[in-house]
Amino acid sequence: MSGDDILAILPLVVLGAALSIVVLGIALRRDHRQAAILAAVGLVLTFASLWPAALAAPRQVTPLFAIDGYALLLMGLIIAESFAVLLLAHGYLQHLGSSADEFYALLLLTTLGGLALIAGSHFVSFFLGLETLTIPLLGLIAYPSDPPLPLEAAIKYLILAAMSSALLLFGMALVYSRLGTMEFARMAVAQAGEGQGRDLLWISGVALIFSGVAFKLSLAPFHLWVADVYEGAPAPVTGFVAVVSKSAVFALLLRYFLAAGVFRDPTVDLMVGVFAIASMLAGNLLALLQNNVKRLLAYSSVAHLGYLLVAFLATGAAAVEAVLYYLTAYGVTTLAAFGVVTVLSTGNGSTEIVALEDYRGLAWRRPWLAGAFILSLLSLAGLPLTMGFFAKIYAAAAGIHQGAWPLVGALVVGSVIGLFYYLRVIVVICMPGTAEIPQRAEAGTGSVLGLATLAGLTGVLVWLGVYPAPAVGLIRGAARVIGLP
Amino acid sequence: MTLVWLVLIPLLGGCLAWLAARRSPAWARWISLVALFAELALLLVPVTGGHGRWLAEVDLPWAPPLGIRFHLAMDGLSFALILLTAVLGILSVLASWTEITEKVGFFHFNLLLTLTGVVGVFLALDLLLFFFFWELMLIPMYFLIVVWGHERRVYAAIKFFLFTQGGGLLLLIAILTLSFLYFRQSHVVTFDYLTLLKIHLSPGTDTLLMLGFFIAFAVKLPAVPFHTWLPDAHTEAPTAGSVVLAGLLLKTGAYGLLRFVIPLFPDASVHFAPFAMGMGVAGIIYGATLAFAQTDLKRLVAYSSVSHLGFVLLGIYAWNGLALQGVVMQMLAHGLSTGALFILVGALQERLKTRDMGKMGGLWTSMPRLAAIAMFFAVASLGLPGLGDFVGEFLVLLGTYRIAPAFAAAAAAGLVASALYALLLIQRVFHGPPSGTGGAPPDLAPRHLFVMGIMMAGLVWFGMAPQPVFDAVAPGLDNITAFARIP
Amino acid sequence: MMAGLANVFGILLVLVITAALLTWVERRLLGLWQDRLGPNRVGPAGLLQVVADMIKILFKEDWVPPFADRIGFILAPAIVMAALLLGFAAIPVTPGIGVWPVDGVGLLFILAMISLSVYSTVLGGWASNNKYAILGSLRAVAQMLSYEVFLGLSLLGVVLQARSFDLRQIVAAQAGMWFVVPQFLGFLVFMTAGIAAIHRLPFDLPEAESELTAGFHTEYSGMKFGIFFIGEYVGIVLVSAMLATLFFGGWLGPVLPPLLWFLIKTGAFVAFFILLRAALPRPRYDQLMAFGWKLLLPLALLNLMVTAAVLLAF
Amino acid sequence: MTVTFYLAAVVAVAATLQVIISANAVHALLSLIVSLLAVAVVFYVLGAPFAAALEAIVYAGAIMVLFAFVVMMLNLGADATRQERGWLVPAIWVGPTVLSAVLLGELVYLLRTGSAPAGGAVVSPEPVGALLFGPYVLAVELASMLLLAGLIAAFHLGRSS
Repeated sequence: MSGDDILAILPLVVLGAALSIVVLGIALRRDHRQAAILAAVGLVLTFASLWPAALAAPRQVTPLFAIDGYALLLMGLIIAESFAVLLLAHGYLQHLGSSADEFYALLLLTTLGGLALIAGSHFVSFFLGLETLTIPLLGLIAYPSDPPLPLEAAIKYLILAAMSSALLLFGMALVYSRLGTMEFARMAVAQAGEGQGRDLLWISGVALIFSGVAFKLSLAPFHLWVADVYEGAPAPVTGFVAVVSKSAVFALLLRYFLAAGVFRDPTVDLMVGVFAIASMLAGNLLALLQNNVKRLLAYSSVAHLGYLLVAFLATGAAAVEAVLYYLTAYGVTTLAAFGVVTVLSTGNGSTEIVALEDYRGLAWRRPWLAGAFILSLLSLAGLPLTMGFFAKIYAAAAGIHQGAWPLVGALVVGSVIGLFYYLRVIVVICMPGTAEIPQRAEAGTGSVLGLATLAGLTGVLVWLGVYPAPAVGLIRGAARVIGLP
Repeated sequence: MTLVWLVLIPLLGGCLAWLAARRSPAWARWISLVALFAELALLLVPVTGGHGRWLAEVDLPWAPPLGIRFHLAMDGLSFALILLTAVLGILSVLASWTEITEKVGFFHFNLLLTLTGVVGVFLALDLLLFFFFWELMLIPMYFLIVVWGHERRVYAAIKFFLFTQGGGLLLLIAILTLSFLYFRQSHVVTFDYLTLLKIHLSPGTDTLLMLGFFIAFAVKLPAVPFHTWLPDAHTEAPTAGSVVLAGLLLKTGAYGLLRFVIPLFPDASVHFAPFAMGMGVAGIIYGATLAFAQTDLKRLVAYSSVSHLGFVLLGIYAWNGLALQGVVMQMLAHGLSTGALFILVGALQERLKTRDMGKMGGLWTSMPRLAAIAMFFAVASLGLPGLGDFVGEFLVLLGTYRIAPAFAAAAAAGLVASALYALLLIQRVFHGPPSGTGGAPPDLAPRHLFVMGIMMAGLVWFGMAPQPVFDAVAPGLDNITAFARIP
Repeated sequence: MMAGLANVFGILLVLVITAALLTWVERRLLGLWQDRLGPNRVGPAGLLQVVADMIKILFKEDWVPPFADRIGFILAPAIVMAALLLGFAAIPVTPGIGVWPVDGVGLLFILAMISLSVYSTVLGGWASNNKYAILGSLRAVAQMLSYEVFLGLSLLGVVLQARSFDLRQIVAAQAGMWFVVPQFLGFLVFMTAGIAAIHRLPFDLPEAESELTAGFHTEYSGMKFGIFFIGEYVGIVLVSAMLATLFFGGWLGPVLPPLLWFLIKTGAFVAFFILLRAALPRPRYDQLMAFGWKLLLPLALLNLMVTAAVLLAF
Repeated sequence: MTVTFYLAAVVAVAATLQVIISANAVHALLSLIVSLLAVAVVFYVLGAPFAAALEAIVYAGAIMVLFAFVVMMLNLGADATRQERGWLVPAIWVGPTVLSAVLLGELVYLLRTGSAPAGGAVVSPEPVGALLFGPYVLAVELASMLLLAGLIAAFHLGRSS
């Protein structure tokens, strides 16, 4: 490990150090505010450390981590997203009653796992990063343990996470047995020849790995956990599960597919395509049936990951660009949506405002909140003035570039179905409220920090939706320096 | 930069109106009115900055890495349609002056945002920018229907949105594919209309892409199999919403066909023309027939729109100078006459609390002014010579007759049917014994009279001296026909 | 082949007989220290007492309580015997005597066997379906898991110095100096943890008669109990042998033959353990845990750190 | 050695099967321990005695003991056994079994055509350590973070309930 190596992995180091400080702080004094401030400062410093790291990039640090523009950009993204979750959660936790300071330690740990995943270029970092991402999430999901719902959600998540880990490990073992290496780059070398090492064993391995990851990404048909977990987890954590964990896992999946040369195989492409279509259709159709906002968003996220897979399949720099933009847009949008749920539920004790009926007439009681929610829903639907618009263009363009017409068709059909339920929510928000229901939704006052975060997220949502050039420029730059074979 | 302001004024006006409504609803009304007058004024000052075919043009980078540019340009066609937009915008603000009493600020915000989208659609020359504005119109329109609409507004709004958005996604796919094909030919990522005109497409692809565009526009127009959202949306929307829908949103479909479908895919369009014209004729007859069968006033007017827009479709695909001039005239005149009818129906509904013709009758005595004006617009709509609609429909028929006499003949039959429903409307609502709806509702207020006066003047002008309009539009149409490379 | 078999059976035989004899030795020694006689009637100096006990135990009815879990109940004593005897396989008695070096990880093998032996306690207690028994089992689990940690950790200093997990190499590395000198801390920790791991007095909380009426083996009788009983002595011998091998140079020594040196060292530790039983009271359960986690673990870590630092420095 | 390998492998598979179909939780656990020990033997035969020893010490000797501890604390009686037995209806196990069988068949087929598992060079603990704290030191650090995460999560959940 040379100095440059340390410099390159500085974000990981800084976050690890921040984490230790938070834990030590908790050990010395149990104080919610102190832990929150320490964690926030830690995240800011980690974000700042991306610049020094960029000086050393692109660089392979041990066989485990590849620090390049792609990794740094995504790291920045998920650090920012974690920061937003932290701010949103702060107010939410204050009203929760039970001790809240471990939350921040767990949040930083999950983020660390995410960073490791994003930079991972080796099966070992793949697996360890994934687990470091998952385990603290369990704690976060079950955080308010007095009502049974979070605990149930956490147990479901635990069991499925274990299942997916098993699939993943078995898949890795098969691939390793075929190629004799666990480094992505060397796998590509081992397969350099035409059809070299691409036998049934290898395909089984890749399929198992992909299935394991599909659990985490809640791709259909591995999406069964998603609604329950989303519903059970506290709202800011749900945002985190939906955004940070999925972004990081997706980032790694893309790197694996690109760097290890998994693309360019018709069987694999077919498999991913089938997953994509299934997710788009299943997610959207199931979302139609929901009367709970969190469950609805859960199924909509299934569909969105299907769209992401369409972008994913574009291969090469185009895929990187499309995926990065989509992840950014999806992240900002989803966080804004869950931010609204969080703000509404803040100060409401342990019951959250999630029933669709609670939102009736929100536009007239809390116009700004409703505006933010409507904008985020429009963004999820991919309508203009929001980031989702360009994200959908990217996904569709990626599908067209590879001439995958079934995928494009599913994207269109899915989007139209999607519109229907997003509009349903919007309609409810815009309806005049009845007398008795508003009382519950009125209770959520939100914290100043939460509201400010929400405002910031919505601002970004609109700004990059109207003028996407800065984000696109940044992403294009990152995609160029990914340093792939 | 004038063009940028054309887009920005309604947008800023809308935001301002929304914010100002906190103080007093009147502020919102006045601000939107002022904004739209400013828009009108901006149009009427001589536009400069254009070169070549365009009256004005602005071309700024928007999302450079994606090849999307903020490219706006105005020719005679756009000019005429934006003028219509501004006028109808003013009229709808006036029409909803007393009708809308709740959430006034948000209403005007949505109204002006819709107009922003419409203006943008008429100006955009970058395909993705066009799509952006195309989608932008929908959301506020959706809100207009869903918040201030009538009984079945949710159903109508969602239906409207799904239909148009479904078409919109096809459009998006087609645009992206087109750009991608161009990229394969020239290795340039662009969505620029003028550049994409140069693309060479194989016949099969050609037709598929054309269909993608066509369906999106045909839904909006609406051409017959795709029209089912329209009666619902028009019926349930508030008056201003109906006016904007019928007067402007439908025109964007026609504009899209004129501007994009035929120039971009001339060969496919030639092959497709008979089908499209068939759809047009079907729309004319079908719309007229159904209008005849309605008891709901607003539905009647809505179906009459289907019928009138059939002429537009017919004329566009006839694709000769005469027919196209007729199309433009029809679009303008229909905007005024149908808009006026919707305002009148709105006024009636405001007074009688019903749109059911069965419950009306004999209103001539209680509301002579309203009745007289309604009579005027009804006959305008049935195509009385001397008024704008007649010019438009007649020119379309003449133009079509040159190409396809059979279609022209069938369309003319539809024209007869339109006389039936228009007169039926007058007869049922205003003649006959008064039905006891209790009390004598007040007649039209001066504000309404002013609005109606403007529209009547416009229609008479279009009918009596259409030549200035043709002169203004002609270069734009030449423009399009030149692009289209069709003999 | 024959030599190998002789090795195996020889060691097994000696070990089991020794373990059996130890019952006598213990009672005699306890008697000595407690100023009484101990068993002295059967045979010369009571030596045949062992035989008498065995006859009694063997002829008792082989009884499985009807409420017990049959499989677990029978398996439990077998496990402890098998695990500890297997552990002995890796002990190098002399350069020529010894069963199996386990590919250079003999030390780990023994540790593994010791840690597996916990199942006998756990299973025995659970299968008995008796509240005292299960309490004993719970104690056993917590105690053995805790102490296993430092049991391994305390040996890492030795491993670092010898640069091997192979017991023969560890013995060879002590040619110059016994490891008890540089690794005195490790020795102390290991010895304590070793006693706890085979739950020998004073750390016999899983089977504390006074509190739990014999704990996990309350329901056992006859030969099954006998195996538990003998198993404990095998454990003592094993830990003593490990102590001798790891810290006191195993078979190394002047003048006397290696075998004798080994036996002397091991025997001394066995006697020491018996002395501990006679001398020390049983601690309270929480004291036991606190002592382990708060004192022994830091000590073991400190030992490891210092050893590593010294080795790196020189 | 090959014989030992296959023997251990068969034991591992059979024991794991027993884990799944055994209705009594403790019996299932015992089978799991057997399975882990068999895997340790497999490791040993393949030339990884260090991994084998760790498998026995850490998994069989420590983690499974904790499992046993918890299961014993719960003290599941005959009721639980009956309940579990109710879960094992064919509708539950046929699907996964078929899938696993397919995978197994595929593997066997491929391994027959490909290279057979052979005992490579014996890997002693030293190179393992050198690798772990050389190129893979970051993995070790990450694993420590993972453990910390488990610790904090368990602490929080355990305390509040």
